[in-house]
Amino acid sequence: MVLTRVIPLWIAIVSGVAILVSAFIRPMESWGENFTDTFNVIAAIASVLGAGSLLKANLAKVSRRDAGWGFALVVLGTFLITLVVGLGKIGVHPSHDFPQADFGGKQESADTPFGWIYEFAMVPLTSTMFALLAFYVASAAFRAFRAKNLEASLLLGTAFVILLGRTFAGVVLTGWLPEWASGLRLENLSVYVMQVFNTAGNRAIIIGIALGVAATSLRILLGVDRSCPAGGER
Amino acid sequence: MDRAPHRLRSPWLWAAILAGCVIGWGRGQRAHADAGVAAAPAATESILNEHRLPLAAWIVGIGAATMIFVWRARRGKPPTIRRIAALEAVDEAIGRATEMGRPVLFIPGIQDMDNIQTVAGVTMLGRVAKTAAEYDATVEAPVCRSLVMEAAREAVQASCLAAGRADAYQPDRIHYVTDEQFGYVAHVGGKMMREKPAACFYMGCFFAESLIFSENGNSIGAIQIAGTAESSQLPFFVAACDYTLIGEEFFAASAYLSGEPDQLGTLQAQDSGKVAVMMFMVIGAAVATAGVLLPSATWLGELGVLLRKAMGG
Amino acid sequence: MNRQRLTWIVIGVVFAALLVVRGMTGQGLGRVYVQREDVSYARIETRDANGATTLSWKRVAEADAADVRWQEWSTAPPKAWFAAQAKDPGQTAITLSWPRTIGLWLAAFFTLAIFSFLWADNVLYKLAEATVVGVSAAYWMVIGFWDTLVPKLFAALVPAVVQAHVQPSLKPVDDMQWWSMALALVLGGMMLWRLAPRGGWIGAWPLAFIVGVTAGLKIVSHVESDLMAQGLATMESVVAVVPGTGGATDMGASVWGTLANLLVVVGVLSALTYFLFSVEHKGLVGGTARVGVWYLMITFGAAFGFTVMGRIALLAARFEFLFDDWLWLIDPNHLRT
Amino acid sequence: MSLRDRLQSLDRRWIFLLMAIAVAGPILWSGLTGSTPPEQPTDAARRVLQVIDDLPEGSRVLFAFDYDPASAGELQPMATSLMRQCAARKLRIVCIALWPLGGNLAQETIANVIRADFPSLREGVDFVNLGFQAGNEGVMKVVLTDFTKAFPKDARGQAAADLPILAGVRTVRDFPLLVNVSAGYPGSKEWVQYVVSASEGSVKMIAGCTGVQTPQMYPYYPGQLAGLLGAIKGAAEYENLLNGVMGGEPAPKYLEAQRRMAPQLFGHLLLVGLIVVGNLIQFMGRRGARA
Repeated sequence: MVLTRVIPLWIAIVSGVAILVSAFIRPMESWGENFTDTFNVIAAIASVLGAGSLLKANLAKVSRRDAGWGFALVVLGTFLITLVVGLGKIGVHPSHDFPQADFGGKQESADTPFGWIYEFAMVPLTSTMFALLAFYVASAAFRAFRAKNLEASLLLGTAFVILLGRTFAGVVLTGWLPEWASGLRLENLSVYVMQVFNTAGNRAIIIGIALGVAATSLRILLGVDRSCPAGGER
Repeated sequence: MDRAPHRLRSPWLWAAILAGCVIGWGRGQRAHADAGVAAAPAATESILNEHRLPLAAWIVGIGAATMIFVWRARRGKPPTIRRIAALEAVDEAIGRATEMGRPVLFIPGIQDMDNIQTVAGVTMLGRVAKTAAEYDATVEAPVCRSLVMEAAREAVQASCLAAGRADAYQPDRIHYVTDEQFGYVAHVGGKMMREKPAACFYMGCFFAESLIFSENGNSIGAIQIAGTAESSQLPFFVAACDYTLIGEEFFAASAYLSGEPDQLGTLQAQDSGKVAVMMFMVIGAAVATAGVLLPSATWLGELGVLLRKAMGG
Repeated sequence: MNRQRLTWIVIGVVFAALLVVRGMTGQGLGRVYVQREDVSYARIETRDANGATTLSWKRVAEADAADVRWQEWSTAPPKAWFAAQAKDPGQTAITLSWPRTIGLWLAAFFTLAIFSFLWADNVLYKLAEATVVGVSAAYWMVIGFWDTLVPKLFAALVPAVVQAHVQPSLKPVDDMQWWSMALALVLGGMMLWRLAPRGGWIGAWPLAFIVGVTAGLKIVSHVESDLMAQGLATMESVVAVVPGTGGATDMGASVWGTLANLLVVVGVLSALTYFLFSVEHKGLVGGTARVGVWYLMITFGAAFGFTVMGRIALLAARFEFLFDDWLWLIDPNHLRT
Repeated sequence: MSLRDRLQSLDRRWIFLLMAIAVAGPILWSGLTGSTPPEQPTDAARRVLQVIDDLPEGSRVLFAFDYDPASAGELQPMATSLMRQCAARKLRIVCIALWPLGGNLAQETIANVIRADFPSLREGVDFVNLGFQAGNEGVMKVVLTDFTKAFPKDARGQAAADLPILAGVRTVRDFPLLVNVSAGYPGSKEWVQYVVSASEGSVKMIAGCTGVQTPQMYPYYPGQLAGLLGAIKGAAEYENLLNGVMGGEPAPKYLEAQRRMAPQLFGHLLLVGLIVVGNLIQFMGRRGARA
C-alpha cells in the first residue's frame, strides 16, 4: 500500500514541485533542460520492455498457431534482423574523422545493411502509409462535410474558400472582380479568414489548452487526481 | 472516506515546505557566492528570476483557485458542471460494445509520457477501463511507446481493482507495437479492419494519423469518441468522429468522468483562470484603445504598460 | 474460387504483363547504378615537447600508403552509366548495384502492398504491416541505443569505453550531466525490474517521477508561452490608424483594420466562453458560446483546407517514386536523358 | 434504386480511385510533356520577392533550415528558390539549422544552387553553412546575445569568428533578414516569438512553412513576418515570379514546385467536387423527406 501508492504519489509531487520552483531560481534554471536527456535515456532503457512485449505477443501467436501466425513470424524475423544488424553496426565502414574507432562509423547510407533496410523498407512503407491520407481526406470530404447546420456549413464553407483560393482555380473563378472589390477575390478572402477568424479561434483554443494543462498538472502536483498514472488512491 | 490521516498527508503542506527548503537553499548559494567562494559574474544578480514574477503570480493564482474550489467541494458544495455530450456518450459506447460482444479500442495518442496529453489520455484509459470492467467489456490498447505501455497497464490494473474486478485485468491487451508513427498506424489500421471494435476512443496527442484512424473506424461502423489538444487535427476528428473533445475539454474529461467533488472543483478553478484572462484582455484592449483615442492622457499609457507587465510583456 | 480472389489474380497478371512490356521497351526500368570511391587514410602520430603523442589521420591517394581503407558507393544517375557505356563498354567506374536494384523493387512492392489496403485488407497488406512493425520497432531501438544511450548515458558514466570505440573526440561531461545520467540509470533500472518475477511495483516509481516532472515543466511552459503570450497579443488597441499618403490617415484601411481587430477580440472572448464548464450554456452565455463555436468551426475549416495541400503532395511524392524511380515512365529531373 | 440512393451508398473505393486518377494523371501529364499548370502569384509571394529585392547588395541573410527529408517534398522548392534569389541579388548567405538533418539539406541546397549556378561566390566570404546546433529555442536565445557562441564552427570545421562573412557580426541583429524554411518545432513560430519580437524591428523575417503549419503562422503576417510562403502553393507562386525576373529557360530544379502544383490543382478540384456532390445528396434527401 505504502510502496505501491503513497510513495509514487509523493515522488510525483516532490519532483514536480521541485522542477516548477526551479524555473524561477537562476542557478536551477537548467534543471528542466537536463530532464529532457534524463527522460530520453529512461525511455531508451525502457524500450527493452517494449521489445519484450512485442516478442511475447508474436511468439505466443506462433506457438499457438493463431490465425495469421505466419505474419507474426515475419514481425519476429524482421525485428531481430534489423536489431542485430543495427546494434552490431554490421557492414559499416569507419568514420572519416577517426578511422581507428571500431564503432565510430555512421549507418545512414544505403551502403550499410541498416541503411539499406531504412531506405528500401522503412521509408517506402511509412511514407506510403502517410500518403494514404490523401484518399481518406477525399472520402471524408464526400461523407462528413455536409451542411447539416450552421456550424457545419461554416466549417465546410471556410474549407471551400481555402481549397479554391490555394489553386489556380480560385484565380479563374474570381480574378475578374474589379479592383475596388478585390477583397472578395478568393485568394484575398482566404487571407482575411486566416488573419481574423483563424487568429481568434486559434488564440482561444491555445489559451484554453494552457489552462487545461495547468489544471491537469495541478491535479497531479496537489494529489487531487487519484487515477493518474502517478499512483495514489486506487 | 476517513479524512483524518489525509491531513497529515496533505501534499500541499509538504509542497510548501519543499518550496521553502529550495528557496532557502537558493539563498544559501547566494550567500556562498557573495562571500566570494564562487565569484561568478552572476553573483551580482538575484537568485530569483524577477522577470518571471508575473508568471509565478499566474501559477500561484491558478493554484490557489484550485485549492479554494477543492476545499469548498470537500466541504459539501459540489460545483455544477455543464453537460459535455462527448463524455455522456462514453458509457453508451462501452455498453454497445458489451452488447455486441466486440472489444473497445483505446488509443492514448502517439507521444511519450513526457507529453501532458499522453498523461491525460492514460488517465482517461483508466476511467474507460473501469466502466468496461463493470460492464464486462474488453479494452484493447495498442501503444507506441514502452513507457506508455507501462503507465497504461498501471492505470488499467488500478481501475480493475477499483471496480472490484481484479480478474478483468489482462496485461497482454495493452501491448507495445512500435515507436514509428506510421508503423503503428499500419498495425492499428489492420487491427481495426480485422477485429472490428464496436467503440473507438482516441484520447491524447495525435498528428496525421487522426484521419486514418477515424475513417477506418467509420468504415467498420464503430462509435468514435476523440479528444486532443492538437489544433491541426481537430477538424478531422470533428468531421469524422461521433463526438470530439476540443482542446481544453479533453483535459477536463477525466475530472468530469470521475464525478468526484474535488476533481470537479478543479474545473471551476480552470474557469476562474479563464475569466481572469478574459478580464485582462478586455481591460487591456480597452485601455490600449483609449490610449490611441486620447493620446494626451499619459496615465492611460502607464496603466497599459502595467497591465502588459502583468501578462509578461 | 471466390470472386475476390479472382479479381486479385486478374489484377496481378495484368500488372505483371504490363511490367514485362515496360521492361522490353525503351531504356527498360527499375535499375540503380553506383559509382565506387576508394577511401584510404594514413595514420600520423605526432609527439609534442612533453612526449605525449597525438593521433591524427590523413586522407591519402595511394592504397599502399594507407593504414585503413574501405570503399564507398554513391548513387549515379542512369544517364552517367549510359554515357560511360557508350564511351567504353568495359568500364567499371559506374556499375549496376544489385543490392540497391533489389531494394528499389522491394520498395515498389511495399508501396503497392500498402496501397492495396484501400481496396480491402489482404495478404499483401498484412505482409507489409508485419514488416513495417518489425523493422521500425527495431529501428527506433537501434537509434535509441546509438544516438541516446551511447552519447548521453555511456559517455557520462563510462567515457573511456566510448572514447576508445565510438567517439575519440568525446569531451568530459559536467557534474550536473553526470548526476542526471546516474539518476536516469537508476530509474531505468527500476523500470526494468518489471521483468523480475517479484517486486514489479517498483516500476511505478520512475513513472511517478516522469509524470511529476512533466506536470511541473508543462505548467510553466504553457502558462508562459501560451496563456500569457496570447493574452498579451489580444491586449492591443482595437482602433487601427493606418497612415496613408501625405501624412493623412487612410480612412478605408483604418475602418477595415478596426473592424478586423474588433472581430478578433470578440472571437477570442466568445470562443473562450464556449469552454466555460461551470456555467450552463443558456441565455447570454449560451448565445456567446454559440458565436464562439462559429469561430471554432471557421478555424477548423481553415486548418482542413491547408492540411489537405500537404496530404496531396505526399501522395504525389509516392506516385513520382513509382513512375520515375521505378518504372522510368517520366523523367522530371532529367536523370536519364 | 435512384441516383441519390446509389450515391448515398457509394462504395468509398470509387472515391479512392478518383483521387488516384486526379493525382497520378497530372503527374504523368506534366512528366511526359514537361509543362506546368498556369500560376498567378498572389500578394504574399510578391512581398517575399520584394523584401529580398529591397536589401542592398552585400547584406547578410541568415538562412535557417528547420526541416528534414520527410518534408523536403513540400519545402525544398522554397529553399531552392529563396537561396537562388539571395545569391542572384549578391546577398551574403549564412546557413544554420536547428533540425539535426537540416544541416545536410543546407549543404545540398548550396551545392544545387550556389555551386552549380553561381560558381563565382566564395565559401566563407559570400556564403557559409554553419550546420546544425542542438538546443531548439535555447539556441535562438543565445544568437540574440552572441551569435558565434551559438554557432562556433562552420560545416568544414573552421572557427566562425575567423570567417570574413561573419566579420563584425555580434548578434542576430546584425542580419537585416532572416529566412526560415520550417516544418514544425522548432521553427517559424519560435523564430518570431524569440528572435523577431526581441529584435525590436531590426530583423525582418520571411517564413516558408508546410501546409499544416501555415494557419498557425497567419496571426503574425504581415506584422512580425515580412513574408510568408505557405505550402507548395506559396512555393510555386514565388518560383514562378522569380523565374520571370531571372529570365531565360529555367532548369528543371527551378520548376519543381510548379510541377507539383499539377496534382494539387486536380486534387483540390476533386475535393471541392466531392463536397458539392455530398451536399447535393444531403439536400435532395431533405427535400424528399419533406415531400
